[in-house]
Amino acid sequence: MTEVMSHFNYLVVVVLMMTGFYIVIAKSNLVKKVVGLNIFQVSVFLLYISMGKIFGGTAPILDDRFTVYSNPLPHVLILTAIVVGVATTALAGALIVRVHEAYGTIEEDEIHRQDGDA
Amino acid sequence: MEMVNDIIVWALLLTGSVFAIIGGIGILRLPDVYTRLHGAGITDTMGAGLILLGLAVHEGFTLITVKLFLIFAFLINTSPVSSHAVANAAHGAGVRPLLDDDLETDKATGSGDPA
Amino acid sequence: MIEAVNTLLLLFMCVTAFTIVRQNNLFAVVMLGSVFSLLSAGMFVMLDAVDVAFTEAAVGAGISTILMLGVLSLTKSRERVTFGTPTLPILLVLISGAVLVYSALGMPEFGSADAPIHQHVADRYIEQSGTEVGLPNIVTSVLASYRGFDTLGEVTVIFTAGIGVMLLLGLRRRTTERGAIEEPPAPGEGHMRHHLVLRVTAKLLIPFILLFALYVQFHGDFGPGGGFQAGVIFAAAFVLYALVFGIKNALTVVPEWVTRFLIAAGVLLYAGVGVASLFMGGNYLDYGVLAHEPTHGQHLGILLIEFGVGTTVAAVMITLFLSFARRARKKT
Amino acid sequence: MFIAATVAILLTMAFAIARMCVGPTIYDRILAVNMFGTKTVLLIAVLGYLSGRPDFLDIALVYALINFIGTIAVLKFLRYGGFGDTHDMEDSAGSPDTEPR
Repeated sequence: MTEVMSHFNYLVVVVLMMTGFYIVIAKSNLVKKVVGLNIFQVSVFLLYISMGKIFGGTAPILDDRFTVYSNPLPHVLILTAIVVGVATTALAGALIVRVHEAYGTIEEDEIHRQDGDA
Repeated sequence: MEMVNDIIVWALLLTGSVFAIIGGIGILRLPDVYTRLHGAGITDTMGAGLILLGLAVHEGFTLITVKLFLIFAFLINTSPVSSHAVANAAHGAGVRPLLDDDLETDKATGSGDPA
Repeated sequence: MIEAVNTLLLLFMCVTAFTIVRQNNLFAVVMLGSVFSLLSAGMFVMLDAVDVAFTEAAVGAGISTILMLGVLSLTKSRERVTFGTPTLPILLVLISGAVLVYSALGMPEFGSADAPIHQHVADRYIEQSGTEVGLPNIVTSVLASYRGFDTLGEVTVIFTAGIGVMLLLGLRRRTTERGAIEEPPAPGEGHMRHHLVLRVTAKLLIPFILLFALYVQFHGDFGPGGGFQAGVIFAAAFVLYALVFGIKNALTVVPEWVTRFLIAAGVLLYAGVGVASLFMGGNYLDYGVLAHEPTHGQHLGILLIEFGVGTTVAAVMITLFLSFARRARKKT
Repeated sequence: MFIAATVAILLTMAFAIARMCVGPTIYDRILAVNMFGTKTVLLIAVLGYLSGRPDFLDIALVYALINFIGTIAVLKFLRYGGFGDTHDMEDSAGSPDTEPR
């Protein structure tokens, strides 16, 4: 039980990751797939940030009152990843819009069906 | 002096918390959108305002207080406007307020069913 | 206490994620997505990652939600209802979940200071950056100076994504199925005309948002903030203006050629600082040589490249919004 | 004393999430999300005090500003079916306000 409590963050990260993964592979709606990808992405962010946390540490902004700081490196990686994430989400959204204009639907299986007929 | 300060902070934070919880219960229990706006309103103005005021009193007069005041100013400006816009949009989209007659036919669920 | 808040927030996140799986109304899914992002920002504050929380705050609640709504406005807002749960994906998810749980339990304990991740470069960043770069915010030092080349790559990715969305959505002008190019309404005729309260509040807020964006941009060396966050906040102010006063009026404030120019200008400024440091005898993006004293050079370099980042991010975000907002919905 | 405030805020957040998940109309959800946003602002402000380093209020400030923009965008989307100038009521055939559930 202590094992579970001390790794609680990581376990929740796994649950969230799998939720996102499930949405991506099981749902055929493209918008929902993008939301699923976002959930997956946030879970990865959480994994990184959780690894960087040190108990008793504080935010990595230097101050004379503190000596222990959490690890700043994951913060840097994730900070840029978030902004890149929104840019890729927008790109995925643009692709979905074009798919909808071409096929009239955003359900994956219907798109496959239309392709099969053609 | 220290103790007076602490007592004031305690009082402000606790009243703010109580208001926040009341609003939270309101948003969960009230029957339709228009009444739930009351619940949201009380947490956004009284709850948030008192908690932020408590933090400001705790802090004394520093840059942090200025920021707390700014947060308060923005919240007090935007949240009533958001509530107004929600009510306006709901009304415009034809969500009817729950009236006495509706309550008699539909008292079991308590859900604000639009017409 | 911190642990309790931590646990509760994570549980909230799980509840939200599960609701997203079960919800068929895509609009509600997007709203839940914004709650999910709010919760994750709360988590980041808990885990000391203030800069990350700042970015998530600016991106997740505002721009991301608005972009997803833009997608919905051009497609459908309802998922087709499917019955039953497919067995194969469930099986796949359970198996990979079990593997991940097993490996997660093998990780070092959460919050322990002896974990391998803290043993390598992090020490050096924490101990040396104060004297080497001379900035209190270690994240900014690492982002802009130690890992400046990496950040240049990230900015280029954002640049490319902006160009990609422009290519996908921006090129065909607002032609509708009727074949006519619709003229947008004249200034003052725009939407939300009768929303007096909104217009007044927006007018009141926009200057503060812009001012705050500038504060975040230039205070990022000392507290949480920096180019990425400031760019997104700046774009958010523009989006608010466009939402309340109409796209046409917004385009008279910031014309299209300006944003197009700024998208490239920001990346160019960033790369240009690197070239400048090459010419002054240092390595690429080694700011120490930009001034006669290394820390002054670092300050100058970081200020410039953060400004470049902010410019590109703001311009790309504005372009993304405009691309979605101006595309006419195809009649189906 | 900050603990008391934190607990209250978390409780209110839980209520808002419950309303968010239950619905029933989309306007309930918007209301809940908006309220959730202001509660996040408060939570971040109080957490700063709880962890002994209250100088990160900028994050809360950003939320107070961005949350408003998000709400306005959502409402414009519902009312006009899109963000462009040409989006109007007749254009919004597929927008959710025809199906409030």
